[in-house]
Amino acid sequence: MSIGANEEFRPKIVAFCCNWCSYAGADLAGSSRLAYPADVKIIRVPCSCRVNPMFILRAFERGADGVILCGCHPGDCHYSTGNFYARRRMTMLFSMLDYIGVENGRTRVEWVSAAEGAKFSATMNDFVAKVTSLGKNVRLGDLRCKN
Amino acid sequence: MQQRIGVFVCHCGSNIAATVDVKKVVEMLALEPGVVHAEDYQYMCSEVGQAKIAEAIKEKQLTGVVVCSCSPRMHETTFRKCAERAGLNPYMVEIANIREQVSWIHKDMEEATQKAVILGRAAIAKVSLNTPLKAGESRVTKRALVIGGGIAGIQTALDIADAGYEVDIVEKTPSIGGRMSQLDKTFPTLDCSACILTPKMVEASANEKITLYTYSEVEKVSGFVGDFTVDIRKKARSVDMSKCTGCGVCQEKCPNKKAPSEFNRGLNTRSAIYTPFAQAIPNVPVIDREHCTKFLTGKCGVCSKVCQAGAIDYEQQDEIITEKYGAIVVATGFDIIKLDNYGEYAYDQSPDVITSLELERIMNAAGPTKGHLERMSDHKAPKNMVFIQCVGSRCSDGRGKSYCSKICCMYTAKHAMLIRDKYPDVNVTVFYIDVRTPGKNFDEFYRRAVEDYHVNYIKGQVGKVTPEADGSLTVHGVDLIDNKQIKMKADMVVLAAAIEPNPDIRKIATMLTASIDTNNFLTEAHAKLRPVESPTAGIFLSGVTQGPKDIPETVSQAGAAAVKAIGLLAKDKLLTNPCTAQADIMACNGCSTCANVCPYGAISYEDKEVRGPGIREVRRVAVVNSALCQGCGACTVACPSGAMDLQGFSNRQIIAEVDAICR
Amino acid sequence: MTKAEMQAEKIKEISGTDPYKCMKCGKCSASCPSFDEMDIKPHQFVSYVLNEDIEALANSKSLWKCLSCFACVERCPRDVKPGKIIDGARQLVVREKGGDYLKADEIPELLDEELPQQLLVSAFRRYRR
Amino acid sequence: MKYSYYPGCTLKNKAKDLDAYARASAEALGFELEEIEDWQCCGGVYPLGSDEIATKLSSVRALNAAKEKGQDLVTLCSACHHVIKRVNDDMKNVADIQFRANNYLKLDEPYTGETQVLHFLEVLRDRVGFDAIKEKVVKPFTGKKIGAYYGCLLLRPGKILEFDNPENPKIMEDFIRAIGGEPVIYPYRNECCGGYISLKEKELSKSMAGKIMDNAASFEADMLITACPLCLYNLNKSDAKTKLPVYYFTELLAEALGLKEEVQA
Repeated sequence: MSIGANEEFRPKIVAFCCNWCSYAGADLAGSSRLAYPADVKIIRVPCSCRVNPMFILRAFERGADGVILCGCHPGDCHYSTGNFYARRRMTMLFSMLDYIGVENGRTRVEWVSAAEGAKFSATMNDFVAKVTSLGKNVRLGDLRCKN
Repeated sequence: MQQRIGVFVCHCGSNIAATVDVKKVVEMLALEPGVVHAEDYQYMCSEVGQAKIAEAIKEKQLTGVVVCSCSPRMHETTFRKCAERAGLNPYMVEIANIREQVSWIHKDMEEATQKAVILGRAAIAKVSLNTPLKAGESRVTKRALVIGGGIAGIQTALDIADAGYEVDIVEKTPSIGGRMSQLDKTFPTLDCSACILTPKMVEASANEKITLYTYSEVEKVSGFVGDFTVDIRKKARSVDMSKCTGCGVCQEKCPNKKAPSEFNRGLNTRSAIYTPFAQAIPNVPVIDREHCTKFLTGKCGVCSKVCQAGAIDYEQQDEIITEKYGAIVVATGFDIIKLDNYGEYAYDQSPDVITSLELERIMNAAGPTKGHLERMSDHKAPKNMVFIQCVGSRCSDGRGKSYCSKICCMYTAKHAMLIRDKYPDVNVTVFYIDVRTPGKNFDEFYRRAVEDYHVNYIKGQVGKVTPEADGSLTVHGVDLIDNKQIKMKADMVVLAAAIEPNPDIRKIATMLTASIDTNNFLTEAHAKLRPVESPTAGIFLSGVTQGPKDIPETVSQAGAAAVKAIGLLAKDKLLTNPCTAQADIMACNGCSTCANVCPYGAISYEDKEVRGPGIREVRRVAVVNSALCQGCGACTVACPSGAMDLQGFSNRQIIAEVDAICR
Repeated sequence: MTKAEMQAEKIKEISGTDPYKCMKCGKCSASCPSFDEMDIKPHQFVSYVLNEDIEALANSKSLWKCLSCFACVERCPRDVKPGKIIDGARQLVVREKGGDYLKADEIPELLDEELPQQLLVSAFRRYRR
Repeated sequence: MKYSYYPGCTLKNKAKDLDAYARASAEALGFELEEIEDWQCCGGVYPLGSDEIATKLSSVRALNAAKEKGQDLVTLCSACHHVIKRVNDDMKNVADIQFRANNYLKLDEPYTGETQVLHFLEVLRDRVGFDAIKEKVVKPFTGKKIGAYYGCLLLRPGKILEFDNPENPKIMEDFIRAIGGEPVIYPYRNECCGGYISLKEKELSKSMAGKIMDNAASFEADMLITACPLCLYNLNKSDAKTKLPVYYFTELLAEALGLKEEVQA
């Protein structure tokens, strides 16, 4: 698939949000009417540590242009330590992804608490802008999906 | 088995329908594989809406339900219960959040509708892979812990005890009583604070259901709702509580009286062995080891010599008490901010610039000046007093707090009125930005200060306070209504410093895994509908720990928190979250990686017979104790062989959601 | 966009401040050492920009009485920084042709023996394009 | 220890002594001020307009010169310090200014705020240490009541200048103690002297400086010290009821260190 010259590029973005902080932060962004682009689609997980690197690879493979993982602030994890695991795992994964050509700008970990609706919205706006500037992700596409 | 899925799209009045083409969503989702029923309705959560879901489950023999509506944090339970009543396993329901994540943040109808469809597809993909789950049960320890012994904690404990449950109060300082014990009078009725608080303190101490741990701190919390285990550190008092008679001779005779009095906000000093105030409960002193000569130099021991009861114990050690609780109430209260960032008000440069809390102590008969209004520099009576409002409140510049501290307008009116009443020759001026008086009889109270007591209210913030060579202060302010700059002489300046949550709350919130906001106030489970509960089950919020509030509000919230805790303690069993981890013993090789990351110690290993194609052996494999597992999923990612999976958020389900979104 | 609207936008842009953040507490005016010399007071700058009454602001004496001492900037609890707003208005004026507040030929009579170079340089920067 | 040094226009003319005393004191205290070659005037006031680039370039050149030498940049005049420190902050934190300034200057390596800008007083406090100065004092100002006059430019905006507590500073008081004097703390020490307004509004700045001097006098100061030639000028022109002598702080430093005659000669 190619993007026509006149067609505006809209990225596909998957956001994994932990149930306790970030998903609640997204809800607060919603009830406070703090807009962010519709390109972001949220998947609810119990904790940021539930996110298997495999899920992120899968998303890129299926055509996602950016993946963001949001969890509780360090020290505030509902399960005490989950976000620390997530942080370490993602540091490794993102550097591997960068190595194979999925730029660091397409991946992000962000801590958003349940009270930070404004931060959630600002983060998503910023992330979408960043991914949009990077354009379509072509590195990890599943060849079997191509025509 | 092929799933038979029903899709229900809610209009939420116009909340969703105004931005999302609901009919189109129904039409599109009906085409998804496995969907056998799709409809929309005005309010899915209403009785009629729920009846529609129940009817469809029965008529179409649905095996899964997707509701496209508001956030699952709002109505997931509602729809699950509805499904259960209709005979469907409640965990076969998934929610697509098309309100908070779609209609409320997007404006373009086409775009919003498209996103709603995609979120619906993801929910359908997930529900197709759901399996029926059954909640387990856990026991409830019928005892509550209250952290903090101020008016909030005392009231909560009294109410819980009144319902017949055991309750422990953990208080960091040597006495219960909190901030309220430092206040002189209370608004808007001008009751003496001690007169209404002391009886409650005595009641708490006398109540046989209540155990007080003063001079103690919560050190460690483990477990979960209904079954918390808490370590409490009882700091060494150096006084044997069982022997002390509270006679007070030790305090009188203590030769070291140079320690700043915390209770009097450092305006005077106290002895090294002390009770914070005369009505302290328990009436047992504490040796402040940082100021005690015996501890500093080894020489002294006067208190031990004069104590007839033989209660002084210099060798006493901290003690750790471990106790089990079903519910925990946080009532850690507040302090006022440090004023280091507000050098323009000269708080550090003149002893006659004081905070409102210091003024409370000065006005109090048991305070450093025995209740005489006087300047701290020369002990002269002031003629002109200036009050400055919003010092550090409503500041979004990073120097102070962005919120309104809520109580300052009223206590300043109280101070102004009391001063004008007792010292009619003192001129009182209040510089304010807004006077905020929502509350019963509050505005009337403020107006009395102006109309009956002739307090001079000037609209405009003060820029600077300058201490003059003659010992007076000059207040550089502005009158915005007269559009004039004002330079006013004052003998005393009182700052309404912003309040902030007790700084210990960060540590406590982390131990409790309770969410906290950027201002260090604890977050409610729902800002409007569940204001006294933390999102973490079994944790309740009482008083200023949740947000600024005055005494009546604190007391009512304390009661509400108590009722919520009682509701929990009254249950014999709790249903546990069935979304727990499970090991596939075919894939597990017993490597122990999962147990290492589990924060709950829920994973153990057993030798089990494993039978499969070509396999028949006894092997060490992981076993999850579903009563302990809280379903975080850390183990599922750590497992190198992919044996661990989380029910309700399985690998296949999340991948199906990813696929649906990226389709 | 009308001229006033454009100018108001320009002031916001040059000053880099957001007048909507103002809560009208007056701390700027309480802090301003030039308050009595000003016809439009520091706490009013915000309203003039929001009401797009730029003409009045540009003709105000206040433009030339502000000392850029940053007392209002330092103390503003809302990060509105009235001192930057008034400088934005001043820039708007001096950048227009003929907007110089200090003419070259009036300088000699302003000088004296001790006057530091720094003073001339600073005044040039603030008063002229 | 060598520092890059930015004297500024006034220190080459009307305030030569501010500069000369500083250099001599620096040498005695074991550090050297290496004047940046071909420095250009900082402009005297920080260009507040966020869209101004050209007026910031001279500061960037000085900052970059220090960077190339791998030295911290020391300033003495309050105005130069204020301008250069704030431009450095822009170059570090404001992407747009960073981009446009570098675009214009076409340096070998883009400048992004690497240089540390220190006021001479900060060097005395943080690098030399006031205790070390105290040891080298041979002619202490014993019994002298000295008022520090800070003015605006060194202190504000506090978040960027990070010089001292902008509302209740103490660095100059500590300096006064180091040279054996008795600091007089008076509340107007961070009020504005009138600044550049004294060119066209002489009466206004006279009265503002007058209030400052009278305030210091009411606290029984014998003299005032300052770091800024313009403050010194305005204070000397003030309409104060009690005229106090005003000195550059470096003059007192040199005198305390026993270097004054040497410098004057």
